[in-house]
Amino acid sequence: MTVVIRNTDKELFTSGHRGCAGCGEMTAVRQVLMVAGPNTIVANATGCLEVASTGYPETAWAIPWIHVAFENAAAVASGVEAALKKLGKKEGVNVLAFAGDGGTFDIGLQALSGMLERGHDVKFFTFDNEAYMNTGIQNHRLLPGPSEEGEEGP
Amino acid sequence: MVKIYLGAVNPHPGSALRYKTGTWRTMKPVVDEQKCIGCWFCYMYCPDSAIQMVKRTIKKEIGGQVKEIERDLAVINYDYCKGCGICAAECPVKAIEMVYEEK
Amino acid sequence: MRAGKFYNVSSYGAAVGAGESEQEVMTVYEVRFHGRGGQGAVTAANILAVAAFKEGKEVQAFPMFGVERRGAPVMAFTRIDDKPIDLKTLIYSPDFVVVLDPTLMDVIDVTEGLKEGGPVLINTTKSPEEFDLGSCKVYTVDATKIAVENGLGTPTNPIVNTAIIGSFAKVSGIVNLDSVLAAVRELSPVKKEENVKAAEEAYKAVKGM
Amino acid sequence: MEMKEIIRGNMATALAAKMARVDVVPAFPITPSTLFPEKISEYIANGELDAEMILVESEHSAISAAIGASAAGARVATATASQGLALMHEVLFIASAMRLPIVMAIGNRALSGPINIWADHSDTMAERDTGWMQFYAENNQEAFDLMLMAFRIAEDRRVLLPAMVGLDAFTLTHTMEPVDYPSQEEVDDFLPPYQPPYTLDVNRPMTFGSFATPESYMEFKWSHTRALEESPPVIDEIFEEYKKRFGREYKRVTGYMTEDADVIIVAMGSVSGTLREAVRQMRKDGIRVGAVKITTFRPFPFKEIVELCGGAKIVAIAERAISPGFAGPLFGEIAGAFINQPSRPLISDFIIGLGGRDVTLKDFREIASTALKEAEEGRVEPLVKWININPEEAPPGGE
Repeated sequence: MTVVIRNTDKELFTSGHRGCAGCGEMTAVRQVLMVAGPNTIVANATGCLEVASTGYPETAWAIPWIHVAFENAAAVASGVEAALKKLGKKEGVNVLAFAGDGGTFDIGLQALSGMLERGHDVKFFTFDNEAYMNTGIQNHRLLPGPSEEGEEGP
Repeated sequence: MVKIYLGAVNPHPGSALRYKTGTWRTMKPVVDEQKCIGCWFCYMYCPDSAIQMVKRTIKKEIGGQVKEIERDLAVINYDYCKGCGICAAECPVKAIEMVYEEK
Repeated sequence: MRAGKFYNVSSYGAAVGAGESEQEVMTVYEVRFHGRGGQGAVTAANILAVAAFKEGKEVQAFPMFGVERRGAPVMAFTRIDDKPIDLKTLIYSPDFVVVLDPTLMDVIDVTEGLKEGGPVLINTTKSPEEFDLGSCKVYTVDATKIAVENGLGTPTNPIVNTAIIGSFAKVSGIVNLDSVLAAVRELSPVKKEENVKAAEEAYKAVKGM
Repeated sequence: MEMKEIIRGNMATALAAKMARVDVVPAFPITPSTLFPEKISEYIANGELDAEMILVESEHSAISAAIGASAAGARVATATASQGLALMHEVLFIASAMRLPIVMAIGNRALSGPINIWADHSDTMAERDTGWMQFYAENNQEAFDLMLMAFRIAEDRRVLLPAMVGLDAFTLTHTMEPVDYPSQEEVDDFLPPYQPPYTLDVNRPMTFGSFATPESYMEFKWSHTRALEESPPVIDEIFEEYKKRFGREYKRVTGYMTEDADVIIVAMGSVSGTLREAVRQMRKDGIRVGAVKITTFRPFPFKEIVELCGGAKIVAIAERAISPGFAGPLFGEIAGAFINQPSRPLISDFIIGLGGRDVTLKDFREIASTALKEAEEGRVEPLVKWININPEEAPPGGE
């Protein structure tokens, strides 16, 4: 006799998302949410993760999740955290922000700097795959040297 | 017809489950139940949450005696498995094999 | 020109042409303040507005919307009327001009647009006779001395607005001293009583009456 | 119990936000709106307001944080102007598409270049297609009232859209005027706490800001657009309730001496009062002129404009913005309002007061006389006339 102890429908980041087969970012998100647990709100930057996980009318997120734009995940998370504090709902709730390396260090650096300086209780996760993956593997500022432009993205 | 919610909110958490990504696959992982030691590595690494862990009872010879012991087993959910092969690569006892499947 | 009696001309001279609409009694009274950034010309305009408001008048006070920094010539305006003020234009032909810093008079024509024979109140040690401003009626007060004596600002940077607005009440008769003093008390962030005293002293010290 | 104080326009909007008991204010300073966040932080420091202020590092982050806070269920207000509003541009669409009732005071100011800090409507006109409601105040009293009503309208379940309240740079933001305001109890009675339909709640997880493919994007856009289209009766209802409670009347568009007018001048914002004074003066000279003030630019009052202006020989639009290569943006809307009418007045466009150039009674006289001449000739040529500029000093094209 077998007993199912962990089923796919208990995941906080579920199956059925449209990430590439073998995508490391999806594994990372799953693992972060395993630790963070269900009392978690995620602010997500524009990128592969957002595109692949929330194509309407489906969503792979089983926790509250918000996406606004590419460069502002840190600012959106700041607003969420401040509102929870004011409304007395912050206790026991994690506010996380997810972004790629572009959404963190290039276009997203300013918002991140502000969020860190203000000292919000937000945990910011960067998935560093060393390129702009969503648009087709272009160069970005964290690369140690110049790279060749990739082919056109989807 | 698409049901439209106010503010483009999607109030159905985890509704991606109705999108079966198993059709994306060209090779599928097959778990050798005899070899699987229930270590959960494949479960942790699967990008698609497509591995279920189940409990089972197996008979095993320990110190000359056959005993019934509990051991976890990885079961692939082929509805969602995209066939990326990470589970097979990460399995420490090579209990998962990637095989071509005819659709 | 005393309390309740306002100029009987359009104050929008630049816009309509003075005297064009004589048949209508315009009740609006417009004041222009000249100062240097940091002297408190804007606050003077505000104090006057608050004082007139206390007497039941409709008011509007605004700075000349510039980007001037401390020391630069600045202007501020107050508009007072018996009826709601619709106008949102700048003031081109004031009924009264207040000069917070006499050195400005070498730089700009403070009487520009001032109605014929209109009053000019100047913060100076000089007497009115020492100024030649054509047909304009000149009044003077040593507001700097009064401000310094009352410890307002610093000797190098005295804040003269509360003093000179006391003199304005005396010369114009548009607002009562009591309303001015109440407004000064309300708008002074610090040294309220010193500011009130300065306004009272300047009310009495004005020359040219 | 009504109270009255002499305050600047920025203070009027900050006071309204305080009395609305805003929960979160993310803000970044910009002339001429800086006094708004200053007053809010003062209210918080004094204990007069219990709110979270987020001192963001840009306007882009201000509106982004506003979205996060609003989605989490907070009542949110902020303020900006000009370049700050332009920097928010991409995010403004998202706030409205997410149907978040954020209220934002705008110190209407010219856009660079050259850089200029004075009154001009180019900043909000450039955001007309973002799906926000837009209200324009004529004076500080209107700035207070519209700001307060904006929360109530924005949060109405039949609307649920963000709103901008425009007040002209300096002419209102920095001008002291008497403002009547109700007691806190009266405001609380008028504006109950915000009850969001959906929030970021761990007990009821939802996804905000989904990725929409061609299969659903158009339906979302349609739904959002309908919310704006169907908001006018709700706005009218709330304006009416406000009048009953506080005695001040608001209309989406207001006519003045329009009934028998040959020429009607249409304007928005702080020049509206000067325009009324000009109309009174011109009437004394026997010129049959009327005025129309637009308070809600979005949703645009097409029907009401036609009703008010339909009888005139010519409609002269006096606007503080220009869409280079076309005309003023207001011209397009008003021409659109009349396009399917069986008979319609001539429509003539005048550009006034860009970058804070003072708009005087004389300017309105010139507009009226030019328009009347056009009506007499039966043609509007050229379509766009710039008022009170010196063309010799502004050569078109290269040197």
